[in-house]
Amino acid sequence: MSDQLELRLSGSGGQGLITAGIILAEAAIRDQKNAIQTQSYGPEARGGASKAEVIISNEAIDFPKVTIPNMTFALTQVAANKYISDVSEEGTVIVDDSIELPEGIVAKHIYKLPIIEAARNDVGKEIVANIIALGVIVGLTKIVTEESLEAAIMARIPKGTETLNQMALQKGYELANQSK
Amino acid sequence: MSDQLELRLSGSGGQGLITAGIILAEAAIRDQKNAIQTQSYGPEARGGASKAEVIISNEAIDFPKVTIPNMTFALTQVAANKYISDVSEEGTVIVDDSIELPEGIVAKHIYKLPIIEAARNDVGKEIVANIIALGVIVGLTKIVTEESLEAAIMARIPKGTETLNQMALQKGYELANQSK
Amino acid sequence: MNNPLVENYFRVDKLPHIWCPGCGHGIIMSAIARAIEKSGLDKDKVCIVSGIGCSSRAPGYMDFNTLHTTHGRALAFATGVKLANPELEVIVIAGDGDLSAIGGNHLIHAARRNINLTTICFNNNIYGMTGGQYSPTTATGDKGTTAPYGNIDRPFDITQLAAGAGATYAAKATVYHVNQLQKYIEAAIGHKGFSMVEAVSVCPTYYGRKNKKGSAVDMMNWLKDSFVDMKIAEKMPEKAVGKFVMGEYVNKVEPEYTELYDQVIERLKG
Amino acid sequence: MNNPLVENYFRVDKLPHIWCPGCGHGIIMSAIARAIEKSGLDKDKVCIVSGIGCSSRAPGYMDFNTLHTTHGRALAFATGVKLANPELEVIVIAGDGDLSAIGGNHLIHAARRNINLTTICFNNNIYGMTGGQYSPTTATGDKGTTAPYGNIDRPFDITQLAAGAGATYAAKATVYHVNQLQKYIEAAIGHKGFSMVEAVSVCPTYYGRKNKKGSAVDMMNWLKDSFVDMKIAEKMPEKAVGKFVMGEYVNKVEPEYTELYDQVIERLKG
Amino acid sequence: MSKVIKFLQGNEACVEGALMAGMRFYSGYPITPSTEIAELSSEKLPKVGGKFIQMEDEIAGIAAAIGASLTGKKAMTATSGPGFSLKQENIGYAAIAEIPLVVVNVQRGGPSTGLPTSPGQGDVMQAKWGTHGDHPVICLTPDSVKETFDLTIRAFNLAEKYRTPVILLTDEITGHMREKIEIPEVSELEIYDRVMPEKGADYKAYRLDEGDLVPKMAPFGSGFRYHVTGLMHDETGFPSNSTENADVLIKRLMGKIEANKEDIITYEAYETDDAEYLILSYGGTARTAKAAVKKLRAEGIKVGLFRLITVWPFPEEQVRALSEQVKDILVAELNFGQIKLEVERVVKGNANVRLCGKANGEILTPEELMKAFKEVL
Amino acid sequence: MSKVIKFLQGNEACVEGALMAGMRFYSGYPITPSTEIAELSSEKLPKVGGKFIQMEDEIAGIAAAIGASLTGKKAMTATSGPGFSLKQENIGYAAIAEIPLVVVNVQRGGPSTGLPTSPGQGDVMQAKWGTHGDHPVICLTPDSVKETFDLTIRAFNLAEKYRTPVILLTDEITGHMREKIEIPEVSELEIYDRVMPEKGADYKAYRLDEGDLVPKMAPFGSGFRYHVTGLMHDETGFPSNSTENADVLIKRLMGKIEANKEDIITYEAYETDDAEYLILSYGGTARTAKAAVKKLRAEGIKVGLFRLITVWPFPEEQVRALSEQVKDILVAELNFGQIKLEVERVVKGNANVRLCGKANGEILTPEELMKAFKEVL
Amino acid sequence: MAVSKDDLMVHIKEEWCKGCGICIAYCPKKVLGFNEHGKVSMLDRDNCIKCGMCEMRCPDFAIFLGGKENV
Amino acid sequence: MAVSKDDLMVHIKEEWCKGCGICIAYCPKKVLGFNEHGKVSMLDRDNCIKCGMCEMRCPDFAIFLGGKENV
Ligand SMILES: Cc1ncc(C[n+]2csc(CCOP(=O)(O)OP(=O)(O)O)c2C)c(N)n1
Ligand SMILES: Cc1ncc(C[n+]2csc(CCOP(=O)(O)OP(=O)(O)O)c2C)c(N)n1
Ligand code: SF4
Ligand code: SF4
Ligand code: SF4
Ligand code: SF4
Ligand code: SF4
Ligand code: SF4
Ligand SMILES: [Mg+2]
Ligand SMILES: [Mg+2]
Repeated sequence: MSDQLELRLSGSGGQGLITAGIILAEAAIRDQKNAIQTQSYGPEARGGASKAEVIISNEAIDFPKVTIPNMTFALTQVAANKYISDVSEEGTVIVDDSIELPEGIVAKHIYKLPIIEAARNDVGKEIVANIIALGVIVGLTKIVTEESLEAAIMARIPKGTETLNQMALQKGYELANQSK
Repeated sequence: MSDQLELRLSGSGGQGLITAGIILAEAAIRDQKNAIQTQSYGPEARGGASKAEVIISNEAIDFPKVTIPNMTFALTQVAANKYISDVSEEGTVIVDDSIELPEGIVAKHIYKLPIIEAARNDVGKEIVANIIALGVIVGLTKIVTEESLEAAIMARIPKGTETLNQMALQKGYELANQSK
Repeated sequence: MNNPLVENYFRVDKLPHIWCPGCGHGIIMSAIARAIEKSGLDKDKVCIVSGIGCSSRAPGYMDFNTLHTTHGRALAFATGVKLANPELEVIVIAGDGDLSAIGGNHLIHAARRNINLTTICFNNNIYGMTGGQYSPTTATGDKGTTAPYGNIDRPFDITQLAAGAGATYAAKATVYHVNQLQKYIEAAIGHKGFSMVEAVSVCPTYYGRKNKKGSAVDMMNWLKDSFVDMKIAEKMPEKAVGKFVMGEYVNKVEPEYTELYDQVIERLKG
Repeated sequence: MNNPLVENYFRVDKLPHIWCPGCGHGIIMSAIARAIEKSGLDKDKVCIVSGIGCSSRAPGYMDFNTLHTTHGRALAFATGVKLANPELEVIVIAGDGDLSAIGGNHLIHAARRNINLTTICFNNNIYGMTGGQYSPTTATGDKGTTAPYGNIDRPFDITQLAAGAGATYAAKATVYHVNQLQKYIEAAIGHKGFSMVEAVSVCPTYYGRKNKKGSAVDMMNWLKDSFVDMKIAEKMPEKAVGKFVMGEYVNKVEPEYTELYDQVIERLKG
Repeated sequence: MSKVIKFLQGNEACVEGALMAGMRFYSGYPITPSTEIAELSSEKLPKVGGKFIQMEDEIAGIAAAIGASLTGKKAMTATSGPGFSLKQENIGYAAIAEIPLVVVNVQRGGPSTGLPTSPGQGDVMQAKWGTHGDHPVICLTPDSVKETFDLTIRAFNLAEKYRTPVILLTDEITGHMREKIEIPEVSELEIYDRVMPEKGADYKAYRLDEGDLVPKMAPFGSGFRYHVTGLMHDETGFPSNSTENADVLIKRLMGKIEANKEDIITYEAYETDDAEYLILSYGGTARTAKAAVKKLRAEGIKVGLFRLITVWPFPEEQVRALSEQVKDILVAELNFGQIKLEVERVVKGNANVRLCGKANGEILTPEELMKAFKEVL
Repeated sequence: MSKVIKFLQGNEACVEGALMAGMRFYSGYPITPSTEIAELSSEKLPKVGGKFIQMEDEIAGIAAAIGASLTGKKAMTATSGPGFSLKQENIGYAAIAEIPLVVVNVQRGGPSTGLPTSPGQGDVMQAKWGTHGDHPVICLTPDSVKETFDLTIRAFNLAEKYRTPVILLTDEITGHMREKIEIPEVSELEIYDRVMPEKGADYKAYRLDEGDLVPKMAPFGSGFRYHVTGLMHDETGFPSNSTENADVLIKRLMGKIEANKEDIITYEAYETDDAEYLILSYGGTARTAKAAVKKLRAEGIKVGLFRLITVWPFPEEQVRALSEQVKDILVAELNFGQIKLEVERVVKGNANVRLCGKANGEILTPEELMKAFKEVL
Repeated sequence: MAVSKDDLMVHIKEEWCKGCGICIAYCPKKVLGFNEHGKVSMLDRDNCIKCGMCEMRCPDFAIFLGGKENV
Repeated sequence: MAVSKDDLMVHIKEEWCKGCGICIAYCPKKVLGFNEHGKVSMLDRDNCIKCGMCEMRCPDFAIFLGGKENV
């Protein structure tokens, strides 16, 4: 993976993937990198699949949108069908293991990981799937330091949910390590 | 007088000078001439002095406004102070005889005629001063034919006022003839 | 299979609609369709006009002559449609923002003219489409994304406002009280002159979340408990204390605008 | 010499004003000045805002902070002035067209917010400035240059409209009943919250001529005969038959917008 | 069939023309100096079974006219600067939804309330750019009462032919002055009526059938139930977020004007054949220019007049061609230099472009123009 | 005094900048994609004793802001295309009455409701010409979150300095994307505060005192009672029908911008020194352009980027100078060619001017731009 | 500073009078009339009761009650 | 053409159901419930009184009373 990460996170409306994108970008900034985060608005935002994109780079980022992502991530089938296929051939695809991969995906790495299940069963709250996702992504790419990621998470989450999110993050790292 | 008449009629709001301008222009059109009529709108229209301008010509009239009138006409002092002075040196000034001419007016002909008085006393209605004015102007300039003028007047005035306006018109011709 | 109502009056290929789960707007749209069916109108002669907003998406789903205009202007467009062709039954669909914020002037003037338009206000007390800003019907103290410390505006009672401006038919019901709602819409369609039905809706996504009102069902329960029928309120005022009153606020006959205009035309012919 | 009132409250170099002989607007302007005098306001702290129209020329003559805005928008500008500096006593002058046609929306929203503005509507039932088109207050059947066959619109009762939209003070009087007019304006200035006084005016030039209403005096006589005081109308309804009612339609106290906003600011400090 | 000769104001001629063109609906809000258009429409429309309505403001004025047009009626609204600004949002609506409509702007002195009873030509760029987003524009401007009559008819024809709002820009002078005008018989006029789909046709509201310039337009109520929106839409008329559809639509909207420029553009080239200098003008000001050109010609100066009749689309090729012939182009307009900018653009440096303009409520006189002209000699 | 680093949306940065510039009043009406500006203002203003009000529509939104500005408060309103169209009449009012004001337009796809959640740059000509009549215009456009912050401050400064509405044009991309931004201390910033007359001064609201760029502006309530109008007025502020006064006023209004172009105009010239080709762009699209220029340079092509930061007044001299140096100018913008027209105008045929534009809701990619660029090679 | 009616009298500012006749019509004592220029004039000062209604209804500030000394 | 209740039954269009639970909450007979996908399902057809309230209140046209033969 080049040191420029072009990541697309996707899922359904309420799964917190935009927040995840922001946290990742903020972690990158804590690491003195550049980062930019965009998302698609539009009527789809209501109900259907939603996506957030993050670019992290050591250089100045001119063009702000991800065109050929080197990493795509999906938490739902609908999102996977729509948003993961255009990953670069050298890139990585990560999906929840409930998802059937659309046909014809070419990518260097493809991971199917039990993210939602882990959120539900291991951590106990489906809502933290996005934080598990961050653990997975950073565990696999080391695109940001663990300290920065943790600090960025702690700065964004509601008071009182620190332990929960810590657990989720660790779970994400775990899933990443297991699949390396 | 060249055969292009550039006339400015002025007076106070209700004196019907705009109607007079229109009638004169319509008479010219009956004579197969060209004519154009303009007036100044603006807050002055309410209360203060008002003016109507008419250009009558055998040629096409390009520029629609009177710049240096070859005839100016005023029924009130206020109007006279404002609107008659820029008459051309070769031109004609006609004012009601109640008016004191502003200083420094240079014009070939200057007529002070008892128009309002004639309207009030001879015809019996001050409101027809504008028709007397038309008689005076046409009587002096022959810019339109008497037939056309009469027809144009008849086409514009309220039904039932024909005789009154006839009288006024004749009075105007009379005043013109007397002052030639 | 589909509901025959849907087959008859909707553009089935555009469904399911885009509204959020539990959004009250769907309930109102369905009540309108049933009211049109009951009124026995010819589809080709019905024109549905809306502005912009979540509510204003409705015409796109409905199989009539449909006109999605600019924000707030539905009634002004509709006035042109109706006056130009009084044969058309013109129904206007508008959100509370669309109708009473940016479109407030057109509402009071259409009402004043008593032009034969039927307006259904989808009142969810919020700007849904733009993400939850307070609207002219948001209750004082409630929150919106632009009222983070609680709204200090006083809300309009849209039905009152329309009545005050001259609507000859004005009624209010909620998406919980859907039978009445449909009945009023039917009456409004049948009414000659300007009519408005305020359909109190729910927006669980923005209004609900911002104001911790719970699920769509919780919000419907709140409607159930907070509104009382005008007739009951009149007979037993004690039952109406602290509640909103629904019912027919006005229902009267006065000369209708397009008819008066036609009379002018007739007179000029004669 | 001049009237001391004129010396104190007017821009004498701008007088005499441009209004037509017998135009009622001058009577209203003078009543406003007297009401301001009675209220003992500091001239530097009074801001008079108008839109566009014959009526809207008034601020140009009056020696305060004066703001002549765009047609219909006076209340919207005034809302900004008042909220930005609640110390200012903001008085809005607007014609019937300015306030209830193009400006109708701002009227109902200012009233709804109960923001402490005092609005004086110069209602001559016509668009004077543009030469006599019918306005939203022109009586049905009356003529205007755009209603050559008689107006088919129904008129607004502007006082009712403001009251219906939430004005906490709304009163009506005529230029004939100038004592009451002045009293209501004084009360409106003193009132905290949105207040409106509808000053029924006369436009002999356009409304009068078009509708053969005679001279300014004839029109004043008509006002005298056609309006009855609310108190009399209540006591002796038979005297009010076929007449317009003038008086204080609403006068109540409710929380005022700029004060509520200041409370929010205070709360956030604490 | 003798011709009727009348002595009319420009505003009156506009209404006469509109009625002959088939106007059956007028909605608007009064404003000086356009008000006579509303007044005369209110008087004449009901006599021919048409409808007039005075709306609560200019926004409602254009909105109602669009609504009426959708029912198959030819519709018009008229205003002046402040009202024209207010109408902008819905002009864009009519453009994207392809609703035929005539919008008259009798220009006065701007900006804002400006000089309400004085002439100006300060809205000519606004006529092209006033609403947000790219959109098709047709804008015509007459120089006389007679041409006001003619161009009003043409405005209706173009509106119907290209399914688009057409802006007729006049000004206080042209609107209020009275001139002789010969009113032709309707039968002598070319009147373009809206192309409607055949009954029972498989109708898509925004689909081009073969040979169509624009999609056929079914009146509401005629049995074709379709959807109209100001959102980007596909050929069925329904909103679409697809960038491909948006591309097709916006290109078609812009393209229908671009491709038919020859049909739309009219102008007057007066004494330009041998011209070494050019005065370019339009609207009422072009009369000053013509007077000046005549006087300058009389002095032996080879100057010609190019008068825009269609302002938008701009007669780009024609002006460029002339710019290769002349040394200097003096643009005469009642503003601070608006069309001057467009002329500068199209001449690509071929000729010197100068302005004789003012924006103080007065019209240009031939003398002023001649003086400005002579500065280059 | 360590700097605060934040990760903000463009719309958020706008509010942060506004507050630092001294904004104390916001009035507006929500519209995608500008709404966050209102939302954040509603949250932050009361915390600093400022006022936020959601008005009944966009017209009222700008009207209230003008009213507030007259009391001495720095005021802002934000919107997008449809609302920008509605605000036009009162933008002209602020221009003629010389009321400092910042109007933000976060552009989306037009015309009309268009593509409400997609970016566009179709309002850039409207920013200059949207209101009727000649009027002064300042318009700035940022290409990043940080520059949104900076230009919002600059917009307030210019508004106050030149007593005029300043338009900040951003777009859906810049408004909604999040980037790193270093928030400086207020003390590091240049903040321009309104010049007020001295107490007791012999004050005429529209008289230029010696050394003034613009007339001093007394807040309503400060003891200077004067008159403000949208009519043409004389130096006392009172309406005047005199053509001389109108002339003086309109020339001063236009002139204060023209004469201070150097102060107002900013731009970025990137790799232009040895450039044989130029890409000209602005706003979010300029980032695409910069990426393309970098790639093209990497291929050895001598291409530079001229990025407009001030759109209006247009950096005419700068672009013309470059046009003498390069063979070809490719204008990259998210519309059908708006600034392209202005470039054509100013280069006077010196260079070939081409467009790489689209108006379908997508942004331009570096690849598309490179492809378009290479057509000229 | 209350002013006694005795110190007051009706003043006319003829230049500003537009001759609408309103003050004349509603003067309770009918002491006002037109002069030959169509402007208001005081016909019977003695019977004027200084009620101020003329001032209140004059649209043009052309008639008012003012201090005697200022005449 | 009046249809007898006997010929009617509740139909569910599962693809359109968004699982809001409104029909379930207000079914007077409480015969409706969620299925494992969070969509509505008929739990107790026999006790359904065919009152149609589910249809009237469903925002999504996902549940309605229709003719039996069409199932
Ligand atoms: C002129 C204009 N201003 C603002 C908007 C943005 N906008 C679209 S819908 C809307 C309000 C929607 O609220 P409402 O009318 O109550 O409908 P809801 O979405 O709640 O059903 C707004 C502010 C717009 N499209 N056009
Ligand atoms: C946007 C706009 N539309 C229309 C006008 C024209 N106009 C000026 S004043 C006016 C109406 C005046 O009527 P009203 O408000 O009743 O005041 P009046 O003159 O009767 O006192 C109109 C239509 C304008 N100046 N601006
Ligand atoms: S946002 Fe609210 S109003 Fe809009 S569809 Fe969702 S629930 Fe309904
Ligand atoms: S036109 Fe009417 S309202 Fe205007 S000044 Fe004259 S009388 Fe008054
Ligand atoms: S003060 Fe009274 S009595 Fe005297 S003139 Fe005036 S109105 Fe008549
Ligand atoms: S009311 Fe005033 S203007 Fe009218 S006649 Fe009397 S003094 Fe003159
Ligand atoms: S028809 Fe009535 S009883 Fe049967 S499921 Fe629906 S709501 Fe329940
Ligand atoms: S009401 Fe409709 S959408 Fe909601 S659960 Fe029932 S069937 Fe599903
Ligand atoms: Mg709503
Ligand atoms: Mg009026």
